[in-house]
Amino acid sequence: MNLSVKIGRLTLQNPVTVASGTFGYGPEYARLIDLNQLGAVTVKGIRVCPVRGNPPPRTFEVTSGLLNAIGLQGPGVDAFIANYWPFLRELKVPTIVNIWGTTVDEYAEVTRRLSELEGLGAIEINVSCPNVNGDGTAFGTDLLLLDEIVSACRRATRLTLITKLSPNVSSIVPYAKAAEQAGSDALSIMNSYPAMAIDPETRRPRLGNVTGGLSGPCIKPIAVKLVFDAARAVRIPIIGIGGIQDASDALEFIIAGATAVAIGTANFYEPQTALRVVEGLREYLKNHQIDDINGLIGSVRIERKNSC
Amino acid sequence: MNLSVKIGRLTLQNPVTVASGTFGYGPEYARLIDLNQLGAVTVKGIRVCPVRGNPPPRTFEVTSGLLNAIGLQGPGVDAFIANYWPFLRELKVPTIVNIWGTTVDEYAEVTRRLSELEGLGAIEINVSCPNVNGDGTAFGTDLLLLDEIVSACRRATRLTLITKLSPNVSSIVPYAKAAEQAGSDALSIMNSYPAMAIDPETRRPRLGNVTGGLSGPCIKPIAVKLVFDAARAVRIPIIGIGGIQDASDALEFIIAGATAVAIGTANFYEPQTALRVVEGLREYLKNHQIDDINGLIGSVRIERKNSC
Amino acid sequence: MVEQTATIISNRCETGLYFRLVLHAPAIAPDVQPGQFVHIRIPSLKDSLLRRPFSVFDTGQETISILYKVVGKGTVALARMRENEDLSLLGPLGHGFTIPTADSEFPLLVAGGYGMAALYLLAKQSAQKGIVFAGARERDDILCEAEFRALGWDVRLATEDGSCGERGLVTQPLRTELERNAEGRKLFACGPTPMLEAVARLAEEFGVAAEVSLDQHLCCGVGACLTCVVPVKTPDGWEYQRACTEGPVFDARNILWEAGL
Amino acid sequence: MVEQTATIISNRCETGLYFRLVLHAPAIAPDVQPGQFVHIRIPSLKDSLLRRPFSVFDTGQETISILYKVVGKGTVALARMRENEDLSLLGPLGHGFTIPTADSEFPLLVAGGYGMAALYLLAKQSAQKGIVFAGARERDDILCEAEFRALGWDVRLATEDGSCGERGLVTQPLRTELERNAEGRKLFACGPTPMLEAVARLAEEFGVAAEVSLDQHLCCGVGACLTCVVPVKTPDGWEYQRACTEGPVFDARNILWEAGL
Ligand SMILES: Cc1cc2nc3c(=O)[nH]c(=O)nc-3n(C[C@H](O)[C@H](O)[C@H](O)COP(=O)(O)OP(=O)(O)OC[C@H]3O[C@@H](n4cnc5c(N)ncnc54)[C@H](O)[C@@H]3O)c2cc1C
Ligand SMILES: Cc1cc2nc3c(=O)[nH]c(=O)nc-3n(C[C@H](O)[C@H](O)[C@H](O)COP(=O)(O)OP(=O)(O)OC[C@H]3O[C@@H](n4cnc5c(N)ncnc54)[C@H](O)[C@@H]3O)c2cc1C
Ligand SMILES: Cc1cc2nc3c(=O)[nH]c(=O)nc-3n(C[C@H](O)[C@H](O)[C@H](O)COP(=O)(O)O)c2cc1C
Ligand SMILES: Cc1cc2nc3c(=O)[nH]c(=O)nc-3n(C[C@H](O)[C@H](O)[C@H](O)COP(=O)(O)O)c2cc1C
Ligand code: FES
Ligand code: FES
Repeated sequence: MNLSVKIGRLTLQNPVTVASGTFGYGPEYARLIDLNQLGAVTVKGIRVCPVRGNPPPRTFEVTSGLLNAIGLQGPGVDAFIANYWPFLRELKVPTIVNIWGTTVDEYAEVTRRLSELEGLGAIEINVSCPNVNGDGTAFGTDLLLLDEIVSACRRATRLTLITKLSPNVSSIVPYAKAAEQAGSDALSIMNSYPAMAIDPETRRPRLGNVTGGLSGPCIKPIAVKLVFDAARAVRIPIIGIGGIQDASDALEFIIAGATAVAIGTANFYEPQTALRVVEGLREYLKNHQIDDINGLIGSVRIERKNSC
Repeated sequence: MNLSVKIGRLTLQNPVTVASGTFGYGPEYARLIDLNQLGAVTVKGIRVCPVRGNPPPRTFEVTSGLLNAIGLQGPGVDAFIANYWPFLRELKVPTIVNIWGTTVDEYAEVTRRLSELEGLGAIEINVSCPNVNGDGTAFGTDLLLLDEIVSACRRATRLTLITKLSPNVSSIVPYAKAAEQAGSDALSIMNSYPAMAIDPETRRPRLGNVTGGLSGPCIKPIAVKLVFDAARAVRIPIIGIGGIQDASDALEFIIAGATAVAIGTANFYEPQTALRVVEGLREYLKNHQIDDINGLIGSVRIERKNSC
Repeated sequence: MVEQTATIISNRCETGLYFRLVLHAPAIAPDVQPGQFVHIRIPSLKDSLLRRPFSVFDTGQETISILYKVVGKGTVALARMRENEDLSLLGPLGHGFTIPTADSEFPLLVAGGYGMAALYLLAKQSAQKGIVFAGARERDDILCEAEFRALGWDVRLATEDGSCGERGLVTQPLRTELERNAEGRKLFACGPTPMLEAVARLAEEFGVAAEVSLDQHLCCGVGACLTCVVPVKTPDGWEYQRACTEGPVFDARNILWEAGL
Repeated sequence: MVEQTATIISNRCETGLYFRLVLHAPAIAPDVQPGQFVHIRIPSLKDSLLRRPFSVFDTGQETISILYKVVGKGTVALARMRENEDLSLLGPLGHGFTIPTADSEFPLLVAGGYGMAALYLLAKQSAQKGIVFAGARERDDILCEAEFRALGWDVRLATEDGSCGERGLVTQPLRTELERNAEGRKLFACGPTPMLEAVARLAEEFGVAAEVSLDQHLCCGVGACLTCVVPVKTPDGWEYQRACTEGPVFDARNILWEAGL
């Protein structure tokens, strides 16, 4: 039975990674789960410089989901390399580093710096963070900026490049195509969705940053549709992300067209989720007598009934 | 204590109506709740001609939400007037009729026909239905089409016009402004969000129409943010819609900037929801010694901490 | 049709995966017609929002009972509930069966799975004691056979594994009976859709009337959402009608089976 | 730090809204340091996803106990759980208190609300028997006073309504004590943030060290999400540190209280 998949030039032993920002930089969960059984470890977004992040409260629990506005707190690329890369380099599975910036040059710069690391798995470009700017829009909702950023990163590295798209667009298709054309080797879909909650008693927003990103099981049906739409528009592989809690959720994404999946919010409440998903996928393949998970990708059966 | 609010020229005795498509045409719930205690009754989308709708399955239960692709089944405007208007006309509370079409002319035509009804409360233009077209996009995600449709309806009626916006845009602000400028008296925010679910066992989509709209508590934080964004961009009142289950949910919308709210999916599982929300609002005003609900609208307290 | 908070009087395993739930529901019980259902909110579900529909198996003066099979998260949660806990019910809902009178056709009931539960009240209120054909996978899935016999009905069983009654599908003994004598008889069926379709075909073949109760997925249960539609023939073609309102019981001849359910 | 499925040994109401939960958690119990916490998944919550953090009140060889107050949906659900039911725990988590040795400063413990629970293990393991100042709204909110006395500690109470001990805030008797004698003493505090800030100010005023356990809202509890941050002074300004990892116990002098918590 084959569970391994390819994302650009990267081979994953199984199609399950973790979503950036929900797994720290690797060591945080290392005592709770065996990282070497993941498809890859994806770390929190890194910028060229250290970032302090948003004032608390930074997360708020909503119905079947989580609102967050961390503000991309992080050590910056130098401290990342000094403090975390020695740990990540020793893993048997590849590391995917999520990156961001506030200008195109910053994106290119952090990409260049990371490309120097021998053995790094891939770079995931976060163009879709809804938290940094006041109104929540981002690079990822502007086709020209998206093209610029991906092209700049492409020029800066030969590593596998993954573009993590924003869900906050009328149709994901042009964005998926733009990233592909600009040289991205793969897509990650989706980031958290712009959202908000208010405390009626105090009339204050529940987050220090006023608005934030919605993640967790509540967004899964939105994410599955975006993956389905994008998969029919591009040839590059897609990492499906959004509310995955178990193998059945992961299978929805894979059948919709995802080559791999990432576990996000679920890590926070069930750290074993990613490994349980790997186990569940294995069982599903066995029960359905499927030899290779690649045969499942995008295999959704569409038979439009013509009853109208 | 005053609970009444104004939507265009329409006065509602309280700010709670029901969301189109979740309450039939009025009689369906009349034996379960006293319609005359609502702010208004909003009925399912009406087109010029009868519509058969999508092949089943048409709804599917997802985590804290509902997927639907009804396909706007309906009797058409003539049968609506013949079969339901006599019932609705006798209510003590206004009726809001939700309308749609497949061309600008159809929108104008159904508006004209409804304008002939004496005593009709308002017309709500559904530009955001994600189900009718194959890929789920709709009039509501194109600024020019939105302007054309609202303008055409405006020319066709002197009744209060409400434009129900699509959530499926990068920023709601230009759409809210376009509807306002084209003569809409109010906005409804939001419609269901394009989404999808797949059965991993059969690999078939869970809906006959493949994709559908996501509604229910899972989308509430998305809807609150859209209302918050729109309320700061336009002067016309907003009807907040999305996952409301209780007075606390309704208050989030009102404090974010909604003048009224509509109960949707919750009707299906708790038909008393709308009346309980009215009761809960009354209690909140009492407990907080607020005389007039209008004082709450948009009263969210934003104090950006400057800790970064 | 009312909404009622009903208290659980008992909730016990009957056979295999089937449970019998008895509820104190005085506002609903007196109005139930055979074939109607109640729509139940199971509070512990939380992130599963919708109510679940169950046929009313039997009624007392202030009580109703249902027979349900544990098949998914809602019925699993329901099976965990205990005496004195409350459930919210909407009911009675839907359009039920036509109750046989002394001079109407002789009733042949056809049940698959929980269908027995949906047909019991009909047998009880029928002016004629007819025959009930009950089919199931195996012996454990045959419900309330004794109760039908106690009413004085003739019960004919069929199981797919032959563990009880005739081996095979329930439509076999039904066909045998119709071949023997079809005239002046009428079918009333409840069970899986393929079974109902087979019953409809038999009815056509033998020229008898048939009422079938369709097991569609519901949402609101009261006719508002248009989830539960069934393609029904009309003078100029066909239209979608609501299983929760125009149904769940339809005249089998009117269903456009080929449109797919 | 491990994940462990722990079985409930008992879960009983202690006083007012406080419950005592005893769990069989052999993989966690031996490693707990005073001030550390466990992160508990309450299965019946379903549409509320996050774990809830609770200080470890006491440990046995294979057991841990916590004292919790019923304040919201999670603790309401927890209070409904019974013996032999299972909970998933992550723990022990966080950076706890420095345990007083025979020759370290004399410990003064300051507790508000559930703070008593967070400080008990510290009192138990301390090489010196010190004084514990416990504050609460009313008598019912004073926890485990007897247990501290049984350890041989001096317990001083303050309630806002005067129903027990001194009337007023717990910082009053603490100030009195520090005015009497501050030298060679150290504060250890757990309770609401305003209380901790007041304790930090007293520590500064009297020139004593203070360790405070901060009650921040958590998400992951293991340092991955950066939810629980606290502004901590650094040589060149300040930075956000994680209450779940660098804390919940911090040196009061290092907190940048004015940045807001
Ligand atoms: C009119 C009517 C009468 C019924 N009467 C009975 C009865 O007397 N006894 C009995 O055991 N069952 C009956 N059913 C079927 C029963 O409603 C389902 O078994 C039940 O809803 C399953 O819920 P679940 O949460 O356990 O399953 P899940 O599969 O977890 O449910 C998920 C969703 O699918 C729906 N669903 C699942 N299976 C069915 C089904 N077979 N029919 C309709 N909806 C389904 C659920 O309502 C829910 O919305 C009846 C169905 C209808 C439409
Ligand atoms: C390190 C630490 C140790 C704690 N130890 C104890 C203890 O020993 N005994 C005890 O009674 N309580 C303790 N608390 C507080 C306890 O975690 C909350 O009372 C509990 O999470 C409330 O959950 P709920 O679902 O009942 O409340 P809800 O208000 O419904 O919870 C909603 C969300 O807010 C969070 N939350 C609510 N109140 C608090 C709070 N005061 N602190 C942190 N998060 C909160 C919840 O975790 C949840 O994510 C501790 C908190 C922390 C951070
Ligand atoms: C607390 C938190 C922090 C996140 N940080 C990042 C980040 O740094 N970079 C990024 O691309 N996505 C970030 N995300 C988005 C997730 O990677 C993921 O796309 C999203 O949460 C949806 O997946 P889920 O529903 O499984 O959580 C973050 C999400 C959460 C909840
Ligand atoms: C079954 C169903 C049918 C709907 N039909 C319509 C419709 O005809 N016209 C319309 O504008 N919105 C329609 N909607 C959208 C709702 O009016 C509402 O905007 C949406 O469901 C979000 O609110 P909720 O989360 O409270 O349900 C429908 C929603 C559902 C669930
Ligand atoms: S279930 Fe809503 S119309 Fe039938
Ligand atoms: S709670 Fe996640 S880092 Fe502290």
